[in-house]
Amino acid sequence: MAGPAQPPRITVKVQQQDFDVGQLQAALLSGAAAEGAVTTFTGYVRRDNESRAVEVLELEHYPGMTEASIEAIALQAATRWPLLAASVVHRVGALSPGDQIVWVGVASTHREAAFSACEFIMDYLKTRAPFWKKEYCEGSEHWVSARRSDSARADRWKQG
Amino acid sequence: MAGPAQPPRITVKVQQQDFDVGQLQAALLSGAAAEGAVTTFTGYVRRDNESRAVEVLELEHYPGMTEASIEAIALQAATRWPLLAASVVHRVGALSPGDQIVWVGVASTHREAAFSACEFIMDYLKTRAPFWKKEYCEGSEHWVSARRSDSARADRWKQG
Amino acid sequence: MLKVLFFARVREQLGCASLDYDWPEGGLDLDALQARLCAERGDSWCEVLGQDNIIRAVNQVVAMDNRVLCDGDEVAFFPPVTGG
Amino acid sequence: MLKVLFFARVREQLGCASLDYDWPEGGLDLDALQARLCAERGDSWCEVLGQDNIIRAVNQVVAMDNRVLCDGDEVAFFPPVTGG
Repeated sequence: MAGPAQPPRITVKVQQQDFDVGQLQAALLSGAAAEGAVTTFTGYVRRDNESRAVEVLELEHYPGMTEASIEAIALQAATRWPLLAASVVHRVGALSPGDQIVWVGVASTHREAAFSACEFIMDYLKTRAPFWKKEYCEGSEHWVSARRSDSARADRWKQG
Repeated sequence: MAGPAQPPRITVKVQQQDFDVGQLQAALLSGAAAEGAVTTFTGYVRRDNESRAVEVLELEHYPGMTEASIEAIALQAATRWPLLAASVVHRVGALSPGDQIVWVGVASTHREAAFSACEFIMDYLKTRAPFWKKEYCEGSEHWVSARRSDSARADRWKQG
Repeated sequence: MLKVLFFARVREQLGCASLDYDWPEGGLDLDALQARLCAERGDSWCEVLGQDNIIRAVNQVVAMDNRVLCDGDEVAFFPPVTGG
Repeated sequence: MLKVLFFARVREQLGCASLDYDWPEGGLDLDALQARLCAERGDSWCEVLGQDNIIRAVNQVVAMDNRVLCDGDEVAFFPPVTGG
Protein backbone atom coordinates (compact mmCIF):
# COMPACT_ATOMS: atom_id res chain seq x y z
CA MET A 1 0.00 0.00 0.00
CA ALA A 2 1.53 3.26 -1.09
CA GLY A 3 1.51 6.01 1.53
CA PRO A 4 1.64 9.70 0.66
CA ALA A 5 4.55 10.57 -1.60
CA GLN A 6 7.73 11.16 0.39
CA PRO A 7 9.61 14.38 -0.31
CA PRO A 8 12.78 13.63 -2.24
CA ARG A 9 15.97 13.26 -0.22
CA ILE A 10 18.34 16.03 -1.30
CA THR A 11 21.98 16.33 -0.26
CA VAL A 12 24.50 18.93 -1.38
CA LYS A 13 28.17 19.05 -0.43
CA VAL A 14 30.99 21.38 -1.44
CA GLN A 15 34.30 19.95 -0.29
CA GLN A 16 38.03 19.79 -0.97
CA GLN A 17 38.32 16.00 -0.57
CA ASP A 18 37.88 13.55 -3.39
CA PHE A 19 34.75 11.36 -3.45
CA ASP A 20 33.90 7.74 -4.23
CA VAL A 21 31.22 7.46 -6.92
CA GLY A 22 30.22 3.95 -5.81
CA GLN A 23 29.63 5.10 -2.23
CA LEU A 24 27.73 8.17 -3.37
CA GLN A 25 25.45 6.08 -5.56
CA ALA A 26 24.81 3.57 -2.74
CA ALA A 27 23.89 6.45 -0.40
CA LEU A 28 21.35 7.68 -2.96
CA LEU A 29 19.24 4.54 -2.54
CA SER A 30 16.56 4.35 0.12
CA GLY A 31 16.94 0.64 0.79
CA ALA A 32 13.25 0.17 0.05
CA ALA A 33 13.82 -0.93 -3.57
CA ALA A 34 11.59 1.90 -4.79
CA GLU A 35 14.22 3.16 -7.25
CA GLY A 36 14.09 1.84 -10.77
CA ALA A 37 16.62 4.25 -12.21
CA VAL A 38 19.70 6.14 -11.13
CA THR A 39 21.45 8.55 -13.47
CA THR A 40 24.79 10.04 -12.54
CA PHE A 41 27.15 12.58 -13.99
CA THR A 42 30.81 12.89 -13.05
CA GLY A 43 32.91 15.79 -14.26
CA TYR A 44 36.70 15.44 -14.51
CA VAL A 45 39.62 17.80 -15.00
CA ARG A 46 40.79 17.35 -18.58
CA ARG A 47 44.48 17.54 -19.39
CA ASP A 48 43.76 19.57 -22.51
CA ASN A 49 41.25 22.36 -22.45
CA GLU A 50 40.89 24.23 -25.73
CA SER A 51 44.41 23.12 -26.67
CA ARG A 52 46.02 24.37 -23.48
CA ALA A 53 47.80 21.79 -21.33
CA VAL A 54 46.30 22.23 -17.88
CA GLU A 55 48.58 21.50 -14.93
CA VAL A 56 46.39 22.60 -12.06
CA LEU A 57 42.77 23.65 -11.95
CA GLU A 58 41.77 25.72 -8.95
CA LEU A 59 38.13 26.00 -7.98
CA GLU A 60 36.68 28.78 -5.87
CA HIS A 61 33.11 29.07 -4.59
CA TYR A 62 30.88 31.38 -2.57
CA PRO A 63 30.47 29.52 0.71
CA GLY A 64 26.85 29.41 1.74
CA MET A 65 25.35 30.75 -1.47
CA THR A 66 26.76 27.90 -3.51
CA GLU A 67 25.29 25.18 -1.33
CA ALA A 68 21.95 26.94 -0.90
CA SER A 69 21.56 27.65 -4.60
CA ILE A 70 22.33 24.06 -5.57
CA GLU A 71 19.84 22.80 -3.03
CA ALA A 72 17.25 25.18 -4.45
CA ILE A 73 17.86 23.91 -7.98
CA ALA A 74 17.59 20.29 -6.85
CA LEU A 75 14.26 21.07 -5.18
CA GLN A 76 13.14 22.80 -8.36
CA ALA A 77 14.09 19.69 -10.34
CA ALA A 78 11.95 17.66 -7.94
CA THR A 79 8.92 19.79 -8.76
CA ARG A 80 9.44 19.20 -12.49
CA TRP A 81 10.13 15.47 -12.37
CA PRO A 82 9.11 12.77 -9.86
CA LEU A 83 12.39 12.23 -7.99
CA LEU A 84 13.16 9.98 -5.05
CA ALA A 85 16.57 11.46 -4.30
CA ALA A 86 19.17 13.85 -5.69
CA SER A 87 22.71 14.36 -4.51
CA VAL A 88 25.42 16.81 -5.58
CA VAL A 89 29.07 16.86 -4.56
CA HIS A 90 31.29 19.60 -5.95
CA ARG A 91 34.96 19.92 -5.13
CA VAL A 92 36.87 23.18 -4.56
CA GLY A 93 40.57 23.92 -4.18
CA ALA A 94 43.46 22.76 -6.35
CA LEU A 95 42.78 19.81 -8.68
CA SER A 96 44.96 17.97 -11.21
CA PRO A 97 44.18 16.49 -14.64
CA GLY A 98 42.13 13.33 -14.23
CA ASP A 99 40.71 14.43 -10.87
CA GLN A 100 37.00 14.29 -10.24
CA ILE A 101 35.37 17.73 -9.94
CA VAL A 102 31.66 17.15 -9.57
CA TRP A 103 29.16 14.35 -9.12
CA VAL A 104 25.41 14.57 -9.60
CA GLY A 105 23.20 11.56 -8.89
CA VAL A 106 19.44 11.34 -9.29
CA ALA A 107 17.16 8.45 -8.33
CA SER A 108 13.64 7.98 -9.64
CA THR A 109 11.21 5.21 -10.39
CA HIS A 110 11.68 5.69 -14.14
CA ARG A 111 14.61 6.66 -16.29
CA GLU A 112 13.05 9.63 -18.09
CA ALA A 113 12.89 11.64 -14.87
CA ALA A 114 16.34 10.53 -13.76
CA PHE A 115 17.99 11.58 -17.02
CA SER A 116 16.18 14.90 -17.34
CA ALA A 117 16.71 15.96 -13.74
CA CYS A 118 20.40 15.00 -13.75
CA GLU A 119 21.01 17.01 -16.91
CA PHE A 120 18.97 19.94 -15.57
CA ILE A 121 21.01 20.09 -12.36
CA MET A 122 24.29 19.83 -14.29
CA ASP A 123 23.26 22.67 -16.58
CA TYR A 124 22.61 24.78 -13.51
CA LEU A 125 25.99 23.91 -12.01
CA LYS A 126 27.72 24.92 -15.23
CA THR A 127 25.91 28.19 -15.77
CA ARG A 128 24.45 29.60 -12.57
CA ALA A 129 26.06 28.09 -9.46
CA PRO A 130 28.76 30.36 -8.03
CA PHE A 131 31.93 28.43 -8.84
CA TRP A 132 34.95 29.79 -10.64
CA LYS A 133 37.77 27.89 -12.28
CA LYS A 134 41.32 29.07 -12.69
CA GLU A 135 43.74 27.18 -14.89
CA TYR A 136 47.50 26.99 -14.39
CA CYS A 137 49.19 26.20 -17.72
CA GLU A 138 52.89 26.31 -18.51
CA GLY A 139 53.78 28.90 -15.94
CA SER A 140 50.81 31.18 -16.52
CA GLU A 141 47.44 31.27 -14.87
CA HIS A 142 44.08 32.53 -16.01
CA TRP A 143 40.44 32.43 -15.05
CA VAL A 144 38.30 30.21 -17.24
CA SER A 145 35.68 32.24 -19.05
CA ALA A 146 32.07 31.17 -19.29
CA ARG A 147 31.15 29.15 -22.36
CA ARG A 148 28.40 30.81 -24.33
CA SER A 149 27.02 27.37 -25.30
CA ASP A 150 26.52 26.58 -21.62
CA SER A 151 24.24 29.55 -21.11
CA ALA A 152 22.24 28.71 -24.21
CA ARG A 153 21.88 25.19 -22.88
CA ALA A 154 20.52 26.27 -19.51
CA ASP A 155 18.11 28.68 -21.21
CA ARG A 156 16.37 25.87 -23.02
CA TRP A 157 14.93 24.59 -19.71
CA LYS A 158 12.98 27.84 -19.38
CA GLN A 159 10.76 26.73 -22.24
CA GLY A 160 10.15 23.32 -20.66
CA MET B 1 49.45 17.92 -30.29
CA ALA B 2 46.30 15.94 -30.95
CA GLY B 3 46.81 12.77 -33.01
CA PRO B 4 44.09 11.26 -35.15
CA ALA B 5 40.90 10.60 -33.20
CA GLN B 6 40.98 7.23 -31.46
CA PRO B 7 38.01 4.94 -32.02
CA PRO B 8 35.89 4.82 -28.87
CA ARG B 9 36.49 1.90 -26.51
CA ILE B 10 33.28 -0.14 -26.40
CA THR B 11 32.63 -3.03 -24.02
CA VAL B 12 29.43 -5.06 -23.66
CA LYS B 13 28.77 -7.78 -21.14
CA VAL B 14 25.72 -9.93 -20.41
CA GLN B 15 26.21 -11.79 -17.15
CA GLN B 16 24.47 -13.35 -14.16
CA GLN B 17 26.80 -11.83 -11.55
CA ASP B 18 26.23 -8.50 -9.88
CA PHE B 19 28.49 -5.59 -10.78
CA ASP B 20 30.26 -2.75 -8.97
CA VAL B 21 29.35 0.64 -10.43
CA GLY B 22 32.50 2.27 -9.04
CA GLN B 23 34.76 -0.29 -10.72
CA LEU B 24 32.85 -0.05 -13.99
CA GLN B 25 33.20 3.71 -14.03
CA ALA B 26 36.93 3.53 -13.27
CA ALA B 27 37.36 1.06 -16.14
CA LEU B 28 35.66 3.51 -18.49
CA LEU B 29 38.47 6.03 -18.09
CA SER B 30 41.51 5.92 -20.33
CA GLY B 31 43.96 7.15 -17.72
CA ALA B 32 44.97 9.95 -20.09
CA ALA B 33 42.70 12.55 -18.46
CA ALA B 34 40.99 13.14 -21.79
CA GLU B 35 37.51 12.63 -20.32
CA GLY B 36 35.67 15.66 -19.08
CA ALA B 37 32.35 13.94 -18.55
CA VAL B 38 31.01 10.53 -17.62
CA THR B 39 27.29 9.85 -17.55
CA THR B 40 25.97 6.59 -16.15
CA PHE B 41 22.62 4.91 -15.85
CA THR B 42 21.86 2.09 -13.43
CA GLY B 43 18.58 0.19 -13.58
CA TYR B 44 17.27 -1.60 -10.48
CA VAL B 45 14.53 -4.14 -9.77
CA ARG B 46 11.70 -2.24 -8.11
CA ARG B 47 9.69 -3.88 -5.35
CA ASP B 48 6.46 -2.52 -6.78
CA ASN B 49 5.80 -2.58 -10.48
CA GLU B 50 2.43 -1.22 -11.54
CA SER B 51 1.09 -2.00 -8.04
CA ARG B 52 2.26 -5.63 -8.11
CA ALA B 53 4.69 -6.71 -5.37
CA VAL B 54 7.54 -8.32 -7.26
CA GLU B 55 9.36 -11.14 -5.47
CA VAL B 56 11.65 -12.33 -8.24
CA LEU B 57 12.42 -10.91 -11.66
CA GLU B 58 13.85 -13.34 -14.15
CA LEU B 59 15.70 -12.06 -17.19
CA GLU B 60 16.23 -14.04 -20.37
CA HIS B 61 18.29 -13.00 -23.39
CA TYR B 62 19.29 -14.24 -26.85
CA PRO B 63 22.94 -15.20 -26.37
CA GLY B 64 25.04 -13.78 -29.16
CA MET B 65 22.42 -11.54 -30.71
CA THR B 66 21.98 -9.55 -27.52
CA GLU B 67 25.67 -8.74 -27.13
CA ALA B 68 26.17 -8.03 -30.85
CA SER B 69 23.13 -5.77 -31.09
CA ILE B 70 24.17 -3.74 -28.04
CA GLU B 71 27.65 -3.34 -29.43
CA ALA B 72 26.16 -2.19 -32.73
CA ILE B 73 24.03 0.42 -30.96
CA ALA B 74 27.00 1.69 -28.96
CA LEU B 75 28.97 2.08 -32.19
CA GLN B 76 26.02 3.89 -33.72
CA ALA B 77 25.96 6.24 -30.71
CA ALA B 78 29.65 6.91 -31.34
CA THR B 79 28.90 8.05 -34.87
CA ARG B 80 26.27 10.49 -33.60
CA TRP B 81 28.20 11.93 -30.66
CA PRO B 82 31.95 12.27 -30.02
CA LEU B 83 32.50 9.49 -27.48
CA LEU B 84 35.70 8.30 -25.85
CA ALA B 85 34.23 5.13 -24.35
CA ALA B 86 30.94 3.35 -23.75
CA SER B 87 30.29 0.33 -21.61
CA VAL B 88 27.15 -1.75 -21.04
CA VAL B 89 26.60 -4.50 -18.47
CA HIS B 90 23.24 -6.24 -18.40
CA ARG B 91 22.38 -9.01 -15.97
CA VAL B 92 20.30 -12.10 -16.75
CA GLY B 93 18.86 -14.82 -14.53
CA ALA B 94 16.87 -14.46 -11.30
CA LEU B 95 17.02 -11.07 -9.58
CA SER B 96 15.40 -9.71 -6.41
CA PRO B 97 13.94 -6.28 -5.56
CA GLY B 98 16.74 -3.76 -5.09
CA ASP B 99 19.13 -5.72 -7.33
CA GLN B 100 21.00 -3.95 -10.10
CA ILE B 101 19.86 -4.98 -13.60
CA VAL B 102 21.76 -2.84 -16.04
CA TRP B 103 24.56 -0.30 -16.16
CA VAL B 104 25.40 2.01 -19.04
CA GLY B 105 28.40 4.33 -18.82
CA VAL B 106 29.55 6.82 -21.43
CA ALA B 107 32.70 8.97 -21.40
CA SER B 108 33.21 12.03 -23.55
CA THR B 109 35.06 15.31 -23.48
CA HIS B 110 31.82 17.23 -22.91
CA ARG B 111 28.65 16.48 -21.06
CA GLU B 112 26.18 17.01 -23.90
CA ALA B 113 27.52 13.98 -25.79
CA ALA B 114 27.76 11.88 -22.63
CA PHE B 115 24.14 12.54 -21.63
CA SER B 116 22.68 12.06 -25.09
CA ALA B 117 24.58 8.87 -25.88
CA CYS B 118 23.81 7.30 -22.51
CA GLU B 119 20.10 7.98 -22.91
CA PHE B 120 20.19 6.75 -26.52
CA ILE B 121 21.79 3.44 -25.52
CA MET B 122 19.34 2.98 -22.64
CA ASP B 123 16.39 3.58 -24.94
CA TYR B 124 17.71 0.88 -27.22
CA LEU B 125 18.15 -1.54 -24.33
CA LYS B 126 14.58 -0.95 -23.26
CA THR B 127 12.97 -1.26 -26.66
CA ARG B 128 15.09 -3.24 -29.11
CA ALA B 129 17.69 -5.38 -27.35
CA PRO B 130 16.53 -9.00 -27.02
CA PHE B 131 15.91 -9.25 -23.28
CA TRP B 132 12.71 -10.51 -21.67
CA LYS B 133 11.55 -10.04 -18.10
CA LYS B 134 9.31 -12.38 -16.17
CA GLU B 135 7.89 -11.34 -12.81
CA TYR B 136 7.05 -13.68 -9.96
CA CYS B 137 4.42 -12.07 -7.73
CA GLU B 138 2.46 -13.70 -4.93
CA GLY B 139 2.60 -17.22 -6.28
CA SER B 140 1.95 -16.33 -9.90
CA GLU B 141 4.31 -15.55 -12.74
CA HIS B 142 3.92 -13.55 -15.91
CA TRP B 143 5.99 -12.07 -18.68
CA VAL B 144 6.35 -8.31 -18.54
CA SER B 145 4.78 -6.71 -21.58
CA ALA B 146 6.47 -3.96 -23.55
CA ARG B 147 5.61 -0.41 -22.51
CA ARG B 148 4.19 1.56 -25.39
CA SER B 149 5.86 4.72 -24.03
CA ASP B 150 9.25 3.02 -24.39
CA SER B 151 8.75 2.45 -28.11
CA ALA B 152 7.62 6.01 -28.64
CA ARG B 153 10.72 7.16 -26.79
CA ALA B 154 13.10 5.17 -28.96
CA ASP B 155 11.35 6.39 -32.11
CA ARG B 156 12.19 9.99 -31.36
CA TRP B 157 15.88 9.29 -32.05
CA LYS B 158 15.00 8.51 -35.66
CA GLN B 159 14.25 12.16 -36.23
CA GLY B 160 17.54 13.24 -34.65
CA MET C 1 19.52 -27.51 -41.98
CA LEU C 2 18.11 -24.46 -40.18
CA LYS C 3 18.54 -23.80 -36.51
CA VAL C 4 15.27 -22.43 -35.13
CA LEU C 5 15.17 -20.74 -31.69
CA PHE C 6 12.28 -19.62 -29.49
CA PHE C 7 12.54 -17.24 -26.57
CA ALA C 8 10.58 -16.15 -23.50
CA ARG C 9 6.79 -16.44 -23.69
CA VAL C 10 6.99 -18.02 -27.16
CA ARG C 11 9.42 -20.67 -25.89
CA GLU C 12 7.15 -21.44 -22.95
CA GLN C 13 3.97 -21.58 -25.01
CA LEU C 14 5.56 -23.96 -27.52
CA GLY C 15 7.37 -25.96 -24.88
CA CYS C 16 10.40 -25.76 -27.13
CA ALA C 17 13.61 -23.71 -26.94
CA SER C 18 15.17 -24.78 -30.23
CA LEU C 19 14.83 -27.24 -33.06
CA ASP C 20 16.74 -28.26 -36.16
CA TYR C 21 14.73 -27.93 -39.34
CA ASP C 22 15.81 -30.05 -42.32
CA TRP C 23 16.63 -27.91 -45.30
CA PRO C 24 13.96 -28.68 -47.91
CA GLU C 25 14.56 -29.16 -51.62
CA GLY C 26 13.67 -25.97 -53.43
CA GLY C 27 14.60 -23.76 -50.51
CA LEU C 28 12.50 -21.71 -48.14
CA ASP C 29 11.72 -18.19 -47.09
CA LEU C 30 10.82 -16.93 -43.63
CA ASP C 31 7.05 -16.91 -44.19
CA ALA C 32 7.23 -20.42 -45.64
CA LEU C 33 9.17 -21.70 -42.63
CA GLN C 34 6.56 -20.22 -40.33
CA ALA C 35 3.72 -21.77 -42.37
CA ARG C 36 5.42 -25.17 -42.39
CA LEU C 37 5.99 -25.16 -38.61
CA CYS C 38 2.34 -24.31 -38.24
CA ALA C 39 1.17 -27.04 -40.61
CA GLU C 40 3.52 -29.70 -39.32
CA ARG C 41 3.24 -29.06 -35.59
CA GLY C 42 -0.50 -28.43 -35.29
CA ASP C 43 -2.95 -25.88 -33.92
CA SER C 44 -1.11 -24.89 -30.76
CA TRP C 45 1.96 -23.91 -32.81
CA CYS C 46 -0.24 -22.09 -35.31
CA GLU C 47 -1.76 -20.08 -32.54
CA VAL C 48 1.53 -19.15 -30.89
CA LEU C 49 3.45 -18.32 -34.07
CA GLY C 50 0.39 -16.55 -35.49
CA GLN C 51 0.34 -13.90 -32.73
CA ASP C 52 0.68 -10.60 -34.51
CA ASN C 53 3.39 -9.16 -32.28
CA ILE C 54 5.83 -12.02 -32.88
CA ILE C 55 9.29 -10.78 -33.84
CA ARG C 56 11.46 -12.79 -36.23
CA ALA C 57 15.23 -12.67 -36.53
CA VAL C 58 17.49 -14.24 -39.13
CA ASN C 59 21.12 -14.80 -38.19
CA GLN C 60 20.58 -12.64 -35.12
CA VAL C 61 19.23 -9.65 -37.00
CA VAL C 62 15.56 -8.70 -36.73
CA ALA C 63 13.71 -9.25 -40.03
CA MET C 64 10.94 -6.71 -40.44
CA ASP C 65 9.65 -8.40 -43.63
CA ASN C 66 9.71 -11.79 -45.25
CA ARG C 67 13.09 -12.84 -46.62
CA VAL C 68 14.77 -15.73 -48.38
CA LEU C 69 16.59 -18.16 -46.10
CA CYS C 70 19.77 -20.10 -46.79
CA ASP C 71 20.75 -23.54 -45.60
CA GLY C 72 22.54 -23.10 -42.27
CA ASP C 73 20.69 -19.94 -41.23
CA GLU C 74 19.67 -19.35 -37.63
CA VAL C 75 16.06 -18.21 -37.28
CA ALA C 76 14.46 -17.00 -34.05
CA PHE C 77 10.90 -16.24 -32.99
CA PHE C 78 10.26 -14.14 -29.92
CA PRO C 79 7.78 -11.73 -28.30
CA PRO C 80 8.34 -7.96 -27.93
CA VAL C 81 11.42 -7.30 -25.84
CA THR C 82 11.38 -5.85 -22.32
CA GLY C 83 14.97 -5.27 -21.26
CA GLY C 84 16.80 -2.66 -19.24
CA MET D 1 26.91 47.81 8.22
CA LEU D 2 27.04 45.92 4.96
CA LYS D 3 29.26 42.95 4.36
CA VAL D 4 30.68 43.17 0.83
CA LEU D 5 32.34 40.16 -0.79
CA PHE D 6 34.38 39.77 -3.98
CA PHE D 7 35.14 36.51 -5.74
CA ALA D 8 37.49 35.05 -8.31
CA ARG D 9 38.87 37.44 -10.94
CA VAL D 10 37.10 40.40 -9.29
CA ARG D 11 38.67 39.56 -5.92
CA GLU D 12 42.10 39.31 -7.52
CA GLN D 13 41.76 42.51 -9.53
CA LEU D 14 40.66 44.46 -6.45
CA GLY D 15 43.11 42.73 -4.16
CA CYS D 16 40.26 42.41 -1.72
CA ALA D 17 38.11 39.45 -0.67
CA SER D 18 35.70 41.25 1.64
CA LEU D 19 35.12 44.54 3.37
CA ASP D 20 32.67 46.01 5.85
CA TYR D 21 30.83 49.07 4.59
CA ASP D 22 29.40 51.46 7.15
CA TRP D 23 25.67 51.86 6.79
CA PRO D 24 25.10 55.45 5.64
CA GLU D 25 22.39 57.76 6.88
CA GLY D 26 19.54 57.79 4.40
CA GLY D 27 20.17 54.22 3.26
CA LEU D 28 21.53 52.82 0.04
CA ASP D 29 20.62 50.80 -2.97
CA LEU D 30 22.81 48.40 -4.94
CA ASP D 31 23.71 50.86 -7.70
CA ALA D 32 24.55 53.51 -5.08
CA LEU D 33 26.82 51.11 -3.20
CA GLN D 34 28.62 50.32 -6.44
CA ALA D 35 28.99 54.03 -7.26
CA ARG D 36 30.29 54.82 -3.78
CA LEU D 37 32.88 52.06 -3.87
CA CYS D 38 34.00 53.44 -7.21
CA ALA D 39 34.16 57.05 -5.98
CA GLU D 40 35.79 56.24 -2.66
CA ARG D 41 38.31 53.63 -3.80
CA GLY D 42 39.52 55.21 -7.03
CA ASP D 43 39.99 54.39 -10.68
CA SER D 44 41.13 50.80 -10.38
CA TRP D 45 37.97 49.89 -8.45
CA CYS D 46 35.85 51.82 -10.94
CA GLU D 47 37.33 49.86 -13.76
CA VAL D 48 36.87 46.45 -12.14
CA LEU D 49 33.36 47.02 -10.82
CA GLY D 50 32.37 48.73 -14.05
CA GLN D 51 32.97 45.65 -16.18
CA ASP D 52 29.66 44.93 -17.85
CA ASN D 53 29.55 41.22 -17.05
CA ILE D 54 29.86 41.71 -13.28
CA ILE D 55 27.22 39.76 -11.37
CA ARG D 56 25.81 41.10 -8.12
CA ALA D 57 24.17 39.14 -5.34
CA VAL D 58 22.31 40.36 -2.28
CA ASN D 59 22.04 38.00 0.67
CA GLN D 60 23.32 35.20 -1.54
CA VAL D 61 20.69 35.65 -4.25
CA VAL D 62 21.65 37.04 -7.66
CA ALA D 63 20.17 40.51 -8.23
CA MET D 64 19.40 41.03 -11.91
CA ASP D 65 18.44 44.68 -11.36
CA ASN D 66 19.10 47.44 -8.88
CA ARG D 67 17.47 46.97 -5.49
CA VAL D 68 17.19 48.65 -2.12
CA LEU D 69 19.60 47.39 0.51
CA CYS D 70 19.06 47.05 4.25
CA ASP D 71 21.54 47.48 7.05
CA GLY D 72 23.14 44.08 7.67
CA ASP D 73 22.81 42.83 4.09
CA GLU D 74 25.52 40.76 2.47
CA VAL D 75 26.43 41.99 -1.01
CA ALA D 76 28.73 40.16 -3.43
CA PHE D 77 30.35 41.10 -6.75
CA PHE D 78 31.69 38.38 -9.01
CA PRO D 79 32.43 37.48 -12.64
CA PRO D 80 30.38 35.01 -14.72
CA VAL D 81 30.49 31.59 -13.12
CA THR D 82 32.31 28.58 -14.56
CA GLY D 83 31.49 25.58 -12.38
CA GLY D 84 30.89 21.91 -12.99
